[in-house]
Amino acid sequence: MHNETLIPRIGVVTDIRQDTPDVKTFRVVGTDGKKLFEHIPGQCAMVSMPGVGEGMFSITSSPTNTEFMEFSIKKCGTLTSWLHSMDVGQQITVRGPYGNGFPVETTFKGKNLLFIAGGIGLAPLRSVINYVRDKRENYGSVQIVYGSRSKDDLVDYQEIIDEWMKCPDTEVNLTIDREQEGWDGHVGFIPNYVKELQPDTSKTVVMCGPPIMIKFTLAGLKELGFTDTNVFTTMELRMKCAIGKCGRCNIGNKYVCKDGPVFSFDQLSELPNEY
Amino acid sequence: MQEAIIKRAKELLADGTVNRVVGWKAGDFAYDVTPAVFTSAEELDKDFLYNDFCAPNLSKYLIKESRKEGKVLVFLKPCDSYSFNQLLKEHRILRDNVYVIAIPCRGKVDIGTVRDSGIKGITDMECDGETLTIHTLYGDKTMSHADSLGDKCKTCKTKKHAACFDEMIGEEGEPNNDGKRFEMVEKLEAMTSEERFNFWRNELSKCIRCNACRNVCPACSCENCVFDNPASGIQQRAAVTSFEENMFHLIRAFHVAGRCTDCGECTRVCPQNIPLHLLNRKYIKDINEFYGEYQAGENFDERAPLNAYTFTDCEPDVVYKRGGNA
Amino acid sequence: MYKVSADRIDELFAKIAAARTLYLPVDQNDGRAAYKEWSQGTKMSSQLNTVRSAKGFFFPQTTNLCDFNLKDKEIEVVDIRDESEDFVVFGVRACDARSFTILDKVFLAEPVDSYYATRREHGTVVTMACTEPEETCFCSVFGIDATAPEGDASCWCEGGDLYIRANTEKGEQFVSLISDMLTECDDTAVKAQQERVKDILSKLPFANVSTDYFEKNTLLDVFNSEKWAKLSESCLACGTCTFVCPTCQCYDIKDFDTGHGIKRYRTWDSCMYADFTKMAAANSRNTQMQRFRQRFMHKLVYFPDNNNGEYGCVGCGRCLVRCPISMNIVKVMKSFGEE
Amino acid sequence: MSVNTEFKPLIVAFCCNWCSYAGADLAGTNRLQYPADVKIIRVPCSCRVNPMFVLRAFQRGADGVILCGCHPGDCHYTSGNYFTRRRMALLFSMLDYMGIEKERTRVEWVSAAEGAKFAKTMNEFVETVTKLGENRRLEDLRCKKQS
Repeated sequence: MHNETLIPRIGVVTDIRQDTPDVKTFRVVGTDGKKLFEHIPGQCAMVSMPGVGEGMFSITSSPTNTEFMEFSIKKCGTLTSWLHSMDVGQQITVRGPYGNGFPVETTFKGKNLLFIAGGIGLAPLRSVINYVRDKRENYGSVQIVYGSRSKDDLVDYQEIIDEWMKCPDTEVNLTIDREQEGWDGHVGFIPNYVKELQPDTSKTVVMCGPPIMIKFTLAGLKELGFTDTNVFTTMELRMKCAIGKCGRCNIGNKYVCKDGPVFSFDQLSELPNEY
Repeated sequence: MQEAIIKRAKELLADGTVNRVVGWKAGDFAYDVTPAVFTSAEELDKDFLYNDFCAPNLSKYLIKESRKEGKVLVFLKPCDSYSFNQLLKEHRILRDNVYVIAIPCRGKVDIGTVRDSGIKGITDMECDGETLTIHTLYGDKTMSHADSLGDKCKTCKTKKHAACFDEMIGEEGEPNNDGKRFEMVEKLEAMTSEERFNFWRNELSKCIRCNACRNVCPACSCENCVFDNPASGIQQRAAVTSFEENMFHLIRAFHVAGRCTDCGECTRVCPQNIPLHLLNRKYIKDINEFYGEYQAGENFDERAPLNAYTFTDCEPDVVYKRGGNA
Repeated sequence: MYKVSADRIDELFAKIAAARTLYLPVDQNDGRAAYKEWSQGTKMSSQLNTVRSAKGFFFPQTTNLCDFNLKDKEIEVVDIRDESEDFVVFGVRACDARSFTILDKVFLAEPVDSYYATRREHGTVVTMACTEPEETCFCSVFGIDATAPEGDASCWCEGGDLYIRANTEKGEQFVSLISDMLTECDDTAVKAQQERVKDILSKLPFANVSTDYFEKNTLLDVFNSEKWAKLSESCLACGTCTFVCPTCQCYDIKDFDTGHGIKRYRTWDSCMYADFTKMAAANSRNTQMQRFRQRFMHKLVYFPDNNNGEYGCVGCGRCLVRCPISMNIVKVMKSFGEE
Repeated sequence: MSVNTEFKPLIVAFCCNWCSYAGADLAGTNRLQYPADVKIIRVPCSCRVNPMFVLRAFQRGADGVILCGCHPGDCHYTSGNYFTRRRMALLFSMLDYMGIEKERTRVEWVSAAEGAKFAKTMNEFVETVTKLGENRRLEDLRCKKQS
């Protein structure tokens, strides 16, 4: 009998971290206590609670983490609400890894990288950022621009200030949408902040966030002189099978689950604007 | 008839009474008529059709069309006019944005019926009064108009329009009281319980859950159907077990009970040829017997039977008391 | 090539059925054909095609994927797949036979869909050449020869004889099941029939529908065409075209709580449905125009783009016959071809 | 029809909060016997019972479904049970029409004071359904526990 990817494996939730009021990060291992499978940064997995639902989530931990996988999940629907209500020790099902992932070993190698993330959009980038940090010698400078609605909504805030900010040749620029007590950093929307920061156009950009942020930031980057080929993003559409067969996550002839989720904007420019 | 209809449509477009027309558009063959919106005299001349093959009921399209800019002209056959009236009653159509012309109907030819008679490769059909001439790849065939009708027309309830139109082209018809409408329901009622069960199992097991019956039904106008709503617990894509097959059709029929005008579109569109109207007609027949004669869509003010009651209604045990076969 | 007298067809079916489960098109009590299992007395339908396509043999309307047992915080995954039995589908038409190669390109692409693959391995497809095509047939547009159907073995009914030719190893095995009833023969009679039917095929109303537009224009040109709005305006958003289509392969995965466990199953799904792409946060195809466009873009543009120009339609004509509002792929193709 | 002595039907009884549920309570406090396989589901009013509830009870393994509400005229919400009366008459008639044994469904009006009637109704209904045997025609095989 063939191996069947649609039959999932069991994952055990070993740790749950409340990141923001509506984002939790779940640490998952196999029933044998080991990592379920290897992945490339930017790849995803189908996480499910039988009877509740199944959904595609980015694996937010870096492949360099050999012990476990992490998923940062925002509460917004039936499945995510259920996941948010569970306790440590709960078993869930996981299948994957799916998708192409970021070209960390090819296109990105040796490049200066600019990461731009908004809100929960940091989740898929975290795995790349940590991968790059662990293989620091392979990449040039790293700049991270991350914004959220408020200080409380900054995902992985502790990791950002404890680890990312202390990393060599790494610049972290945080911003929040509105003034807030206890925040002395930048205030304002990401598209404007990026323009203010005037990043060097030789950088390769990795961007993820809400559609409206992507739209305006991309326009801003183009104004600064960035080209579509150097800007990457990761997409999300409705998925069921995650293997390019069930027919719903396509943008034109590309399936986000299989051919994506990582696309450069020059790839996207050849596809219908239906996402 | 077609010329008169096109002429009037052009007049109403020209004088600005309406800015578009909902009608039937000619296809590649005589029978593949598509509902369409026409906005100009040229379009009407080119594609507008009204003949013995224009079966689709246009009333449901008005839910959307009447909410668009400007007034829309629609042509309603007698049975469509009941659907229209029922939708008006349920506040689903904005009456002020619709100009209704009642047109006569003598029963529509059903391509399924013609094909099921064994005629293959139909390239064209023409109906001259009572005889249908069918041109096929394998020679010409003929069939009587009466034999070529679909289920919905063979047992037509009325050729008289519900009172909802602005004007009428052609002659008003008469209600049909020949009693044939409930013949098949009575036949089923006379069967034993097991025979009925087997009858419906045979029919409903063919269902592919394409939702054509639901989506074409003028009474099924919910924004979000219970079968599409994940929160309902019964959202289905396909019936997995015989129970789910029964449930879908039983609940769908119940949801339109008292509102179904018996337009017969469900049966006409069913790709698997399931006589779905027999479920709706059972409700209609029961309502008539239990609570007095009622025709949905006929009367604008009357309360629907399931929104009303009397102190002296029959008890549910009428089902056992009236006897019948176990 | 072999032949057997058509008078002995019941005997032939009995022989096949003794070795394998045999399915064939049978007239139902409403006169329309559907695939049914053969048993003594079953007569093969003489109709051109079944209402539902033959895809259900390999991709059934519902498939159980796996079961879950839940206990406290623990989950047990139960693999319920079993080796299915060998079966023969007899009397498949050329269009449906081609649809299997199209479905193969989806389900047998890595990662292989084992549910489909298992059925495919166990199924033998025996096709039947068409002799009386319908006006809705347009398989020739996609390079399908209705007089020489593909499949593991092909059959022709001509002059009171049934001619059989094996095309694959599985077909040879099938022929060997019934070899003692067959006599070897030449293909003169079959050739004559093919000539005759090809003449009819060339005169079909849709024999010359052109796919040029989709070859000459880019994906974005077709996608952004203004024609979609008009074409889709009366679409009811039902799934009839999808479910009768032999190549539509989209599916949904759902869980059913039985009260003592969870059954995960998949069912046919339709891109015409409003909630097909609905997520908690958004819906990428919000209007019926987008959904309608998706279905035809998939068949006429996306699928060919990903599969060396092969179209995702086989011209069986089922959607032409069954669409409640008579909107179909031919009207779409013709509308684009008009430019 | 032979009586299966082993078979104990599962009965789902939808009882209105104001009359029938209190009636069931009274049957209990008066120690009136009725089979334990009658599972009572309390509803605010008998008209809360959607036809879907009845079907899903059958799907989930019920062999009979009974609705109990206030006597017509006594509805806590004035008219709820009048609507129930029409709906269930039509639903049961349709179930019968589809070949589902009509004896598997019933509506009874039981007031808060009618503990005895409640017990009697349940006993009769259980007896009727026992005679019919297991619900086969409206079962969902997935919900049957594999033994």
